[in-house]
Amino acid sequence: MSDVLLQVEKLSAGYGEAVVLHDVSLSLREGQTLALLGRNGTGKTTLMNTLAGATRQHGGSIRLAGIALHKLASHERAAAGIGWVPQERNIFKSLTVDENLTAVARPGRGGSKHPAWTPERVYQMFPRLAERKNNLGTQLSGGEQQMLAVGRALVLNPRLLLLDEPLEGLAPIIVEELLRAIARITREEGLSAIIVEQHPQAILAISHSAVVLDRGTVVHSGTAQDLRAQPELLDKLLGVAR
Amino acid sequence: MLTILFDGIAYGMLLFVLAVGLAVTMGLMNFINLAHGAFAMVGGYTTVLLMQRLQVPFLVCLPLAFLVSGLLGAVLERTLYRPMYRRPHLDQVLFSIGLTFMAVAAMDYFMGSSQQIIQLPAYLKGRSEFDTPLGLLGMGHYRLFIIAVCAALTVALQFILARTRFGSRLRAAVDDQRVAAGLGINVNIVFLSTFAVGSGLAGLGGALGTEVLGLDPTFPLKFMIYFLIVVAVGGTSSITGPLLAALLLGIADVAGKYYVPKLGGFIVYSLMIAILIWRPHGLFSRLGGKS
Amino acid sequence: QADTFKIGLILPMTGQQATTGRQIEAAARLYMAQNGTTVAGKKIELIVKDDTSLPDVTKRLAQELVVNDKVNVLAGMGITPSAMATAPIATQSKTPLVVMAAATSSITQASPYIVRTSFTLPQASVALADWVPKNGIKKVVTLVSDYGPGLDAEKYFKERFIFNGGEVTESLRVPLRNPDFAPFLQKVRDAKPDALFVFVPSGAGAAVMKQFLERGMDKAGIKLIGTGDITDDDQLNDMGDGALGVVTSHHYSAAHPSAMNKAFVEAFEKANKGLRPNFMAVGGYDGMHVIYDALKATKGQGGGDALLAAMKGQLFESPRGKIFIDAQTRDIVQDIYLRKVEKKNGGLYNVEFDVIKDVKDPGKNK
Amino acid sequence: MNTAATTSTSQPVVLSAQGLIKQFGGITATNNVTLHLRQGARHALIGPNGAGKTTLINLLTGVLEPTEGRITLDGLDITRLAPHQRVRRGMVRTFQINQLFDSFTPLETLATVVSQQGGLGGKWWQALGANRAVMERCEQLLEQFRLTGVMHQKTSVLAYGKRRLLEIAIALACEPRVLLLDEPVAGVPAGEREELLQTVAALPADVSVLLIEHDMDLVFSFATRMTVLVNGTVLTEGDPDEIANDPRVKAVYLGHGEEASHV
Amino acid sequence: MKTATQASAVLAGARWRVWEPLLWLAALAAPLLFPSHALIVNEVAIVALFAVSLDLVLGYTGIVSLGHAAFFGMGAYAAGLFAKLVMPDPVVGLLVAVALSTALGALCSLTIMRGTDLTRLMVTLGVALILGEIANKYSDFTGGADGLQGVVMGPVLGLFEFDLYGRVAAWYSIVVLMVFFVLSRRLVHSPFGATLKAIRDNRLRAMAIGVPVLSRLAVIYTIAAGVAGAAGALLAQTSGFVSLDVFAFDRSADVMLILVVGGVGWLYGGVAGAIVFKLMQDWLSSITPQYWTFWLGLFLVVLVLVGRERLLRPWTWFGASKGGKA
Ligand SMILES: Nc1ncnc2c1ncn2[C@@H]1O[C@H](COP(=O)(O)OP(=O)(O)OP(=O)(O)O)[C@@H](O)[C@H]1O
Ligand SMILES: Nc1ncnc2c1ncn2[C@@H]1O[C@H](COP(=O)(O)OP(=O)(O)OP(=O)(O)O)[C@@H](O)[C@H]1O
Ligand SMILES: [Mg+2]
Ligand SMILES: [Mg+2]
Repeated sequence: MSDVLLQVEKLSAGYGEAVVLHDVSLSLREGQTLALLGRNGTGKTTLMNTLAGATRQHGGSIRLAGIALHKLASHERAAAGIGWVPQERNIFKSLTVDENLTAVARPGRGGSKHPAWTPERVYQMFPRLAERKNNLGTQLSGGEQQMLAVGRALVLNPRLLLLDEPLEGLAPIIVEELLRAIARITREEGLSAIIVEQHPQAILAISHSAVVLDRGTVVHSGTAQDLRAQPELLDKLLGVAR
Repeated sequence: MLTILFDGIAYGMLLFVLAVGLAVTMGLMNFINLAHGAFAMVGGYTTVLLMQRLQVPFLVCLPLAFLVSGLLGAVLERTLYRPMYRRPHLDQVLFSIGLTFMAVAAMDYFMGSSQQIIQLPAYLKGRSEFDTPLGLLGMGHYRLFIIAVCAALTVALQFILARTRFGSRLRAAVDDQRVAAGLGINVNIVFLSTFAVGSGLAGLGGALGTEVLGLDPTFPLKFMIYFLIVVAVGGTSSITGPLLAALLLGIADVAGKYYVPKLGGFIVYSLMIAILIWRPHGLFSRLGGKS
Repeated sequence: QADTFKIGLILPMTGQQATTGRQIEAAARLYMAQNGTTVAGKKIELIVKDDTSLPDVTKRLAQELVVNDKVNVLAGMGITPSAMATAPIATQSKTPLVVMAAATSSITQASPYIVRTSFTLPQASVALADWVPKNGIKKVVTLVSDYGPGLDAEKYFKERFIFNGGEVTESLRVPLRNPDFAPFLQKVRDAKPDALFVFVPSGAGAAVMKQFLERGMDKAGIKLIGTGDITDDDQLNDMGDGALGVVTSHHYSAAHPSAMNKAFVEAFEKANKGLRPNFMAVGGYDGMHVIYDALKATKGQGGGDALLAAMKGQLFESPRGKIFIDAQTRDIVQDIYLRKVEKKNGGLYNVEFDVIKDVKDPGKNK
Repeated sequence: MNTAATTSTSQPVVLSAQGLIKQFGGITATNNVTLHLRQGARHALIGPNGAGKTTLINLLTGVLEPTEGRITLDGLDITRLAPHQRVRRGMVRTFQINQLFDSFTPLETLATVVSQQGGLGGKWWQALGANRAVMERCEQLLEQFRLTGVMHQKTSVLAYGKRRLLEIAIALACEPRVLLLDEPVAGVPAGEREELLQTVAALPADVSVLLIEHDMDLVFSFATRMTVLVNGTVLTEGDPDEIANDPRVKAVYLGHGEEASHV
Repeated sequence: MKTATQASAVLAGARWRVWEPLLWLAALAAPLLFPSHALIVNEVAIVALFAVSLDLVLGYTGIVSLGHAAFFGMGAYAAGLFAKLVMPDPVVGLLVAVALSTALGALCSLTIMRGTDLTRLMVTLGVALILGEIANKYSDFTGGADGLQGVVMGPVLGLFEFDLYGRVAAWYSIVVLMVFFVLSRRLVHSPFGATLKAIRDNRLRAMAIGVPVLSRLAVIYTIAAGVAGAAGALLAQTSGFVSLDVFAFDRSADVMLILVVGGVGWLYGGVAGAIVFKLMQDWLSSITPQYWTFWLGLFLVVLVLVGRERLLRPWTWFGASKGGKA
């Protein structure tokens, strides 16, 4: 039933002259979640940024539902269906919470059975943000910024969510809720997601597949269940302690 | 004295039209463009040339002045200004002052250093007087015209910035270009159009101001202080701030010179300092934001 | 080296006073073109410097011209402070300094080596103060720029006008850099005098004129009078018909009806893309004349003192009429004309209709 | 890991907030908070996002001025004291978001801090590096935080982890008696978190520490006392066991506990 | 132990490099080597001192000031009036001028405590303009718009008379520049100076390590005012003349340009900027007295576009320009 949504082939990218990613390939089906794991500095963020068009791409291809994403400028990728939550959140600091959402919002895509994501829907999901609607970006607590970053990606009504450490700085109970919400959105609304996390167990539980990066290359790729069932393998891939 | 109030308002509004473009580039784009006056000068000279050489009617010259300056702004934005956005403010100052110097000398070379004078059409020249309960109100038609243009502009700008998403998209792009682009905002277009409109407004201001303020190649340097005052006092985060600041300064300047002519420039500067010490972020800045 | 004669011409060539510099430089070059560059066996060399109207720069340039270029004569001086700052250099180095523009009365007292070929504001304003009461104007408000020349104009006009039985109801001073004259003019309007006497630096004159008209002051029966700065020949044409009928007093008009002036204006316009010479130009032109004559008189032999001596007392025909360098004050003595703006050959001109002969600088009588 | 002296209620109160209220426009970020930090405490402050934890620290350190309430340090009222004067009295903090001197190297940064701390900050006639004691202290700090290798690099180009370490090193260089840590390990790789907190735990026993953190593994291994803040008010205070089992805390903050230790 | 000594060696940026004394010797020799250019040397030295003063507040502390001419002008008028009314000795006059402008700086430092860059820019500008107006109004005392005349200076130290060639003037200014430069140099390399830079980089953090931010700002602003006053005094004394333009906006703006051209946050930046800017201005305006501003403007634009460092290293112009953007 579900088609391949994202097809990444032999992707290499980096910053300036430095190449960080080498020949990365992966694919993701519609309505599924991919856990992107790896030690520190292995290129997870770089991969996410590359999908969003914020790095310098040296080779390879990215296709989203048949569209050659790698040929599009950064701002055109959002229209093509990418919703990005950058690692440092990057809330627009001179906009209010509401403006942060409305400035980037896009109408939902036609044909979807589910209600489109609007600022109102985001406020329902994070009531905290509704209370802080008129605060400027800088006047939010760390966790509130994280919620806003997620909400801001959702109102783009993307087909693919890129979540870069979305749980950092969130209270445990919100972490739980957010994970549940992501699982629900992908399951019910056919959204796909790539999630980067420091705590693999938390996201493997809600993911379908998993990719592990090391030094900019894919060193493991399989189903999330398999990986979750093999703690020793996980340890080996991710090294230290976990 | 109503006439004085009227003159002050007209003068303030003229300052506003001249400075509002700067409020846009400086406040919204966070770019210190001291060459703003140069665009105003281009607008002024466009009008002078069109009227003197081609006998174009004044009212037609105004939009043309806007277009010429705006176009020039767009071209310069693409070619020179763009790499400057990410530079430190001091580099921006140096760069834009350099451009101003060049513009001043170039204008001098092509147009000569003397004051340019335009002849307004007859219907803008006169003056109407009314007897009101509060005394005689004399309104110069041209000043009335300035007020009308300025009011229309304010409404239009306010609409664009508040009612459309353009304002917030622009600020988003300024805050973080990379992420704004990643979230679907076409940063280049946003900057280009903003800069062009800012320059165009300067050009319009220059065209309107030629009659009242005079026009010679030193215009950009002579009036730089006034632009800065309006923007600093008004704050840079809205359109109404600079408008009110310009009105306040215009009225204070005119009334001060009328009632206490001996104090000359004191009034404006002291008022400015007092306001800035009292409200360091400008009179009407957005609340909060400690920086 | 020995057979060149150097003239160091320091002028504001950029900035707000740039027109002054341009007119004078053009006039000086015209004079040289007309009269040859070799005088008394010496080749004349003109060194032009831009002081951007900063007196300390003027002074440094003068000093450099004297010690490095070994100029024989210093000349130029766009504004009063520049002349004042340079005066000690002239004295110290015994170099004659020919002031071609700056018009505050006291300048010639700052150094015994200063000779002036422009004019002084007291000259122009006193002449006007003599004419005005005879023509039905009894109540006057004065409006001047708040700096040396302006204060001179105000003082001497007022004194003489009151002496002649007139009444000055108010004296307004506007800041030198003043973009909008509205409040001052409104004050004048409310005072309802017979006439408004104005002195502002040329350039600002047009603005005053326009706002004067815009305010309907002519219709309210107020006449505009002033020194010639407000109807500067340089800009008169652009001021439009509103300027018609304005009466001013000055020492020079491009429309001065003399053969010499016609030739001067024609040659000047030809050499400068149609630019009309104004009173600054004539100051530069005559300044060169004074220098040339002094050089001839000393046969190219004398130093600064000899040149100075030869400058004193010169009497010659200038485009403005006969002029005379008073040997005692080293200041210019000249005819002051009363002029009215009129249309002539399709352009606006200050047409002279009365003259007061041989006006000495009244500032020196004290 | 509870090597630090266990603080009992018998220890004197060093820092206390009494009835602190902070309003931003219509929002009450801190609502009548009373909190006592005892000498040698290892005290954790937890609570949902936007509960007002950071705001509380900003109030205590003087970055923000309270709308109402009193703050005392060693019994002295410091409510209106300027931030730098509180630092002089030994109250030091770290920031949730790094606040560093970007044009300095780590060495310069620490030398500046140590000199200022040593009362040399107003001296203008001797060079920054001239004081021997200062330099030795810097060297010691650099080694302790493993920054020796990058001590001559400009701070702005350091990797995030190093910047975070420097942030904490600065606080320790101030020789705190009271240390306020705002999510010190945020952004630090999971494996290095504990190590970092150990440096803090190893501070002299009479130094009091207030820690804000969302990583419950760390909080429970570090704290001997905890305060829970919700919507700007104190929900409860107690020792870790009490807090962990408090149903109200579970409901508003900890959740179902699975996440509290997702190892 | 070893790292400590090594580290202190690095931090002793205060130590004089070999080229520095040579540079100053060259400066002192300049009036002799180029006797015909002593006057411009004098002017460069004065402007350099002014720029060094601005660097203390702008470069080292991050206070944007567009009104630095206030103190320059104060020093100039103080020195001018002192020579005219009290005594003609230059050194005493210089000290008096420094004292008065320092006092003015202390007073004005109250206005710069609050606000953003833009507001500070305007407040400082306003102060300078108001002082200019005051000097204009009290024209009986200051000579008003005609300038202060009759300033006759005595010989420096009772020995060296100011000459027409400007040699004594140049030496006098260079020596004063040197004295203030050395003092400023000490200051910026000291712990005090480090806390200033800390404030510039991150005010919040500076407070959080115990730096009394406001008093530091006030102190350095006051010191800088004194140094600017010294520069103004030099101008008044070596030119024997003061006019209102010492307070003008253009003067504040020029010194800012000069400093930025040379590079902020580096004391030699002010000196280098003064040399480059003044010589270039002098050279260009002697070639084309009418249009030199165009070329100067072009220079500034190119300087910024190409970059200060790269402009000085032409060999990097080609090749490396690719891979710039990320
Ligand atoms: N802007 C940049 N310029 C140059 N190199 C960079 C930049 N950002 C990251 N790198 C380098 O790229 C490599 C990969 O970094 P990346 O941020 O993608 O890692 P990560 O897996 O996301 O790590 P983390 O878990 O810490 O977030 C690192 O070696 C890093 O130093
Ligand atoms: N300057 C401000 N203006 C208005 N509201 C503010 C301001 N600063 C903070 N707030 C609000 O006050 C509340 C408390 O914020 P605070 O940063 O203290 O939360 P926190 O407990 O630290 O949360 P987190 O765990 O997410 O960091 C938040 O809801 C925030 O939106
Ligand atoms: Mg990452
Ligand atoms: Mg927080």
